Amino acid sequence: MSTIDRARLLDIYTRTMKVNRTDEKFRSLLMQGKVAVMYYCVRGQELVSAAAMAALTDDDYVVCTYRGQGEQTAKGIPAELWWAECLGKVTGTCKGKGGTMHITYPAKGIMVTTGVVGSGLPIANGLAMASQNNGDGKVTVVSFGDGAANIGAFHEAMNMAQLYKLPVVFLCQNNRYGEHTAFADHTSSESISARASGYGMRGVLVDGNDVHQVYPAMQEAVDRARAGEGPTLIEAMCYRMMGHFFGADFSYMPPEHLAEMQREDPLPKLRKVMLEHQFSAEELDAVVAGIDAEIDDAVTMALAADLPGAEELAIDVLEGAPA
Amino acid sequence: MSTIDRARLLDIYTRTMKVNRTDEKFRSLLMQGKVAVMYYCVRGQELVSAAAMAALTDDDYVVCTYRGQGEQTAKGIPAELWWAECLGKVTGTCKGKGGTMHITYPAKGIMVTTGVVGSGLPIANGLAMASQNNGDGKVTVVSFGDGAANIGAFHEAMNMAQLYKLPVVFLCQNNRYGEHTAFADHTSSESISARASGYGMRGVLVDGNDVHQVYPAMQEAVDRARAGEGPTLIEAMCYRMMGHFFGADFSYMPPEHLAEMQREDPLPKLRKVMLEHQFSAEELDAVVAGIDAEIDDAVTMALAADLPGAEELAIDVLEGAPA
Amino acid sequence: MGEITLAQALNRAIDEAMADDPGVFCLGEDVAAKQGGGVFKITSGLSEKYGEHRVRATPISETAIVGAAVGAALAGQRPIAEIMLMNFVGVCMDQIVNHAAKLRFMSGGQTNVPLVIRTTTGVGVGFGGQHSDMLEAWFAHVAGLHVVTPSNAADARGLMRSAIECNDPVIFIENILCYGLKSEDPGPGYRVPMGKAAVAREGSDISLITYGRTVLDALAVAGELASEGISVEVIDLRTIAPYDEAAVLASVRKTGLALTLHEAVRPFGTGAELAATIQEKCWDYLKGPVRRVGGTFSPVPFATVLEQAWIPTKAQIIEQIKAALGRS
Amino acid sequence: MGEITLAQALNRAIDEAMADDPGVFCLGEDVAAKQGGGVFKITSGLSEKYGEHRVRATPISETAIVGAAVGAALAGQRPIAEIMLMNFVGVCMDQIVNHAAKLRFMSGGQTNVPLVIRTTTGVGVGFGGQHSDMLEAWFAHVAGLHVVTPSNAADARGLMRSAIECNDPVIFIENILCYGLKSEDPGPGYRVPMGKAAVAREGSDISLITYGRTVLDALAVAGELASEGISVEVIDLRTIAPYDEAAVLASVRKTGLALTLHEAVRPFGTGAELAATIQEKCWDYLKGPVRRVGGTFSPVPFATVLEQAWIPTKAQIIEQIKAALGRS
Ligand SMILES: Cc1ncc(C[n+]2csc(CCOP(=O)(O)OP(=O)(O)O)c2C)c(N)n1
Ligand SMILES: Cc1ncc(C[n+]2csc(CCOP(=O)(O)OP(=O)(O)O)c2C)c(N)n1
Ligand SMILES: [Mg+2]
Ligand SMILES: [Mg+2]
Repeated sequence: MSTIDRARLLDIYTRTMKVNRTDEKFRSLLMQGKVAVMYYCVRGQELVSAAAMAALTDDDYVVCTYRGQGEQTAKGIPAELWWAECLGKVTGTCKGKGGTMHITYPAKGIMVTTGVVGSGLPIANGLAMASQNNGDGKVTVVSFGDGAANIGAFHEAMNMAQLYKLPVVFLCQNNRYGEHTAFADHTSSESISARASGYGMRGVLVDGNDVHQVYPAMQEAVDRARAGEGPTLIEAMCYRMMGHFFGADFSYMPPEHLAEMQREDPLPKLRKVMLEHQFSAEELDAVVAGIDAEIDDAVTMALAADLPGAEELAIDVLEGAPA
Repeated sequence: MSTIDRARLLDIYTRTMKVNRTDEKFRSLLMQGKVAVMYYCVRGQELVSAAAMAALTDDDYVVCTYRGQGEQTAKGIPAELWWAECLGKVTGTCKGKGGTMHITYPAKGIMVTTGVVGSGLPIANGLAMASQNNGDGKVTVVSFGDGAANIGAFHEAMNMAQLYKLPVVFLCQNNRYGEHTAFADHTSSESISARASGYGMRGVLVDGNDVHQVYPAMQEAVDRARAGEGPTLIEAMCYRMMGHFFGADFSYMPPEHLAEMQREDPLPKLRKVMLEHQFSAEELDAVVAGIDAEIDDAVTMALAADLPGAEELAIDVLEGAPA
Repeated sequence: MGEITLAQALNRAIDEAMADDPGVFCLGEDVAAKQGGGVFKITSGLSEKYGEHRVRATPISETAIVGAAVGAALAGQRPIAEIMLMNFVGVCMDQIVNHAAKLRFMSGGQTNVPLVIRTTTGVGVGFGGQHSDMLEAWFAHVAGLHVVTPSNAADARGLMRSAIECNDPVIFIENILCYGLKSEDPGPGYRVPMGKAAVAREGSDISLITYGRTVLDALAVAGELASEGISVEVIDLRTIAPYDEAAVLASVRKTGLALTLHEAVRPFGTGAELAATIQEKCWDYLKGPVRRVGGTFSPVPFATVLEQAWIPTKAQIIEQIKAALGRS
Repeated sequence: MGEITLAQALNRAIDEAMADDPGVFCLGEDVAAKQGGGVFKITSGLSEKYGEHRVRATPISETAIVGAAVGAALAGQRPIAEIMLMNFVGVCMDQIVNHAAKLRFMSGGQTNVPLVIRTTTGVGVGFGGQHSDMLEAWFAHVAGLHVVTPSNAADARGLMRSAIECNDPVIFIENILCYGLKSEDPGPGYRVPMGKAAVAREGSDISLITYGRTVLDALAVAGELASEGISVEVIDLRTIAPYDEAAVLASVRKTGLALTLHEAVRPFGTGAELAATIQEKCWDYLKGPVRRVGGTFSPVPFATVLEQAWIPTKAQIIEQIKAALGRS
């Protein structure tokens, strides 16, 4: 088993819990009817995002999806900007114009959040191509789902990335479902990572609920990319413990699958690892308490913030002032 | 080495030479300026098409590309209809409206000839899906190039075909170039057939210049498809001995590659096989002479045939008479 | 028969067509029973009834979905392919435009593509920039396609049957916000012919030409203005392309004024074609220029307040009508 | 400076931009030296000069090509992506429309996409149904894009420089039949501003508004009709969207009549938007309806005789002008 130093473990734990507490908060606000927006829950996938982002610097690029809260939070978008965006406020990262499916925050490398399945992969290649052209040493990580691995964009991007040896990491969060369709009903191969060899690419399969698998795999892929050794496809197996989006039908989930995901929940597992590494329960709880306080502040600010004015419709369509 | 019975060998030889003589004739007409149309030469790939089509019945479906003369001729489109179409005559298969890149002839199962790289594969799945739904026992073969294996449609079609176990054969004619770009400069993997495993599909790599490899592989794939055992990806290695289309630049071809393709020319190889199988030179020459006579007649008829009238622009756009 | 929602109307029309013709089948993401019958439940109950071969849940592979539908249609079947949201046509326009629309012509009539592509969209759901576009103008600009959209449940039922029976490809556009609209059920076997507009409300002062969800706005506005003595004729195109030019021209020749209305962005939208044709063919009848109302020329914004500002409003429609009538 | 062809003009403009700005790079199928410098040779000589990293020959993967260009543009580079023929946008509209066009807006202005997508097309080459379409109307209907097309070599040189310097995505449409057109070389550093039309020929009786290859037809017709005493003003839009409305309206206000002309099919084409806007904004100046000439509403046929019949002819243009002037 790999060793992750304690500082890094705490870092990953903190990021993981930020993602989780943000998710819990969002669901509670939605449940109470305090907000009414599209939100794609990340319960069950927190660790994958957190450990992956922990392997990056602030300058590295990330492309994610509608289910990108994990990457966005773990990469460090300030909570108040993130919440304001999700609530459609002018103080949000995108002035309320992007919303939950289109969070962007270049200051922390969150370059694109796309709502179109698979479309992030070719764009990630482009970010990586710019880094290769520039020699700026950045690595690009693109996160996507198992369902996305069946769309053409995935294929084209994999081939091109390997051909040019781009500094990019393809992070497939295989939560075993694409919307309502189970993995075996949408994918003809046994795994997504098995496809890597068809591109001459390195493919790695990890248990996304095990920090000792996700983080080292990610770190190695990032190191290789940065060293000019080309792309890696990482498939992190995980579970989507909620419906496709908040409020969506979940009735199609087989009971065995539900039981399985409860057993494999990454959060108790991570807590166990932390305790094994001599973090005390009090320490860990304090981390969470701090996060909760931060989130509460951010939500309070976001709720109180101004809405964008109608003039925003004409701004940012093309450069320059509207006619 | 597989054994192919003499009757089948003669059949394949005849189809091969039909393809070749049609190609030679087309180039000679173009060279002399007797016709001036886009034509994608098939010199070097005749055997692949011929052997593949020999494994099908008249009712089986074929989807091919702009470089589809081989499949079209070998599947049995009557020469006079084919030539008339290529010359833009109203007596052509498509009344001159489709042309060289869009030959269709359902009577012999040529369902689509597409000019868009890779687009034939998903359509082939649909034909095969209809057969699966109907239980009509037909098999669909789709022919495409090495370059086409890098476009999204390839990937989506492969996954879907395997998922549904469709009766389809994916025939990649790997002529080592996609337009002006060499295989290694457009594909990151060592072969196209290696990608099959990423879809849980059977993948087969054959020397497209060896009848003893192409025909049995094709026959087996067709048999399996017909038996409900699902799709196969066959990669037939071959050479494109001419420019991308008639008159196109060919200067980028490395001299070693040119030498290699001369050495591997499928026609002398096939003739050798025929002679080994006790066909006499006279017999073989007589086959070719018969083909030439048929082609000459067809060309004469096509040259003399009528052009379509302008009213054709309004016909076949939608069903029914134009308003 | 009682009332049905537009969603139910679609479901019943597909159900009947599948019962009548074994060549009709559905394919798309999440459409079968195992997936809960589709994200918007339009195909709910059908795989149970007709089997998984006739209601195929697919991978997220729109090119493969439409391509497979094209191929099956070429082989004589009548596939109904679902593209979950309209923006995703961006990944499969090639199959629709270069193939489905052209194969009849390019084959000289030897083949045809009896295919329905169902898709939905809508502004006002909070889906943001990549899930809300109305792209009907793209399809209308392509020879070889029919483009239809219902504004009520009865039409949905009748148009869907006609679309499935059409021997050419039909882009069938649904609006998420309309799924719950109720009509008296026109019953099994009901058909609304392709290419025929409906006079949704008769009037004499101005022709308001629209389709889909904005028919509701048009009718509401017509009702409001009636009390001010303004008589608005509302034309529901139902088929956007090729549209019922005769019905449009007849209405405008009667009223002498026209306003086009759609949710899609105004520039280069379908309203432009209508306006251009009307002014050309009704020149001598027109009392003033044809006016157009459409969505704001920007991506659809996320924030509700912006999204609502983006949508063509009743106030805008009223303003244009009054301006046309010189009553502003 | 001597004459240059339109193809050379593009090559020189790109060459200069690459020399001036290390962030400019090209990608597309067959574009590098090893492939002979591109199928139409527009990028010929550039990889030799700037290296293969800046002139990347790609796989046949249009989604990956445009996607990579979008990503590189987000990172501050200025990619010039080539889509070999316009019909192939069918496989990558998603990247263009859902991403390139929208990312500035959806990010609230935090990012932008300074990207040029070069593509070519043209009717009259015998390429048939899947290689000849003119789809500019699709792009014009999308907020967040510029759409330009040159009708002569000098404009090609100047427009390409401006497109590369533009901080938003530009769809740069070339016409295969125009690559050989010659102009006096306007020299290095020449710019034609985006969004500005040109009066290609002054006239007083009717405004003929067009762009791209049909500017040549328009000028030829104007020349012919001059001898019959008809004075045609030819407007070359150069930028199709957002177009120079002021220039169009000024011309029509002067002449009182307008005809739009493009190769793209007429229904729901760009001419519709022009006609709709002109009749709305020049109502009091118009002596008759705005007329439109466009390609036949069918797929482009293969047979030369049909293809020529498909293309808008000079005879049709003349007929429409005379009809407008009551001289038919
Ligand atoms: C091209 C495209 N097709 C369909 C959709 C609708 N859709 C949104 S999310 C989704 C499921 C994606 O599954 P997966 O890639 O596994 O990601 P997950 O949601 O599980 O994180 C679908 C079908 C889409 N957004 N884009
Ligand atoms: C989507 C698409 N992109 C680009 C082209 C232009 N094009 C036509 S043929 C071709 C090369 C195809 O190579 P390959 O698949 O190997 O087939 P081959 O021509 O060698 O038979 C290209 C790039 C096209 N027709 N369609
Ligand atoms: Mg998933
Ligand atoms: Mg090839």
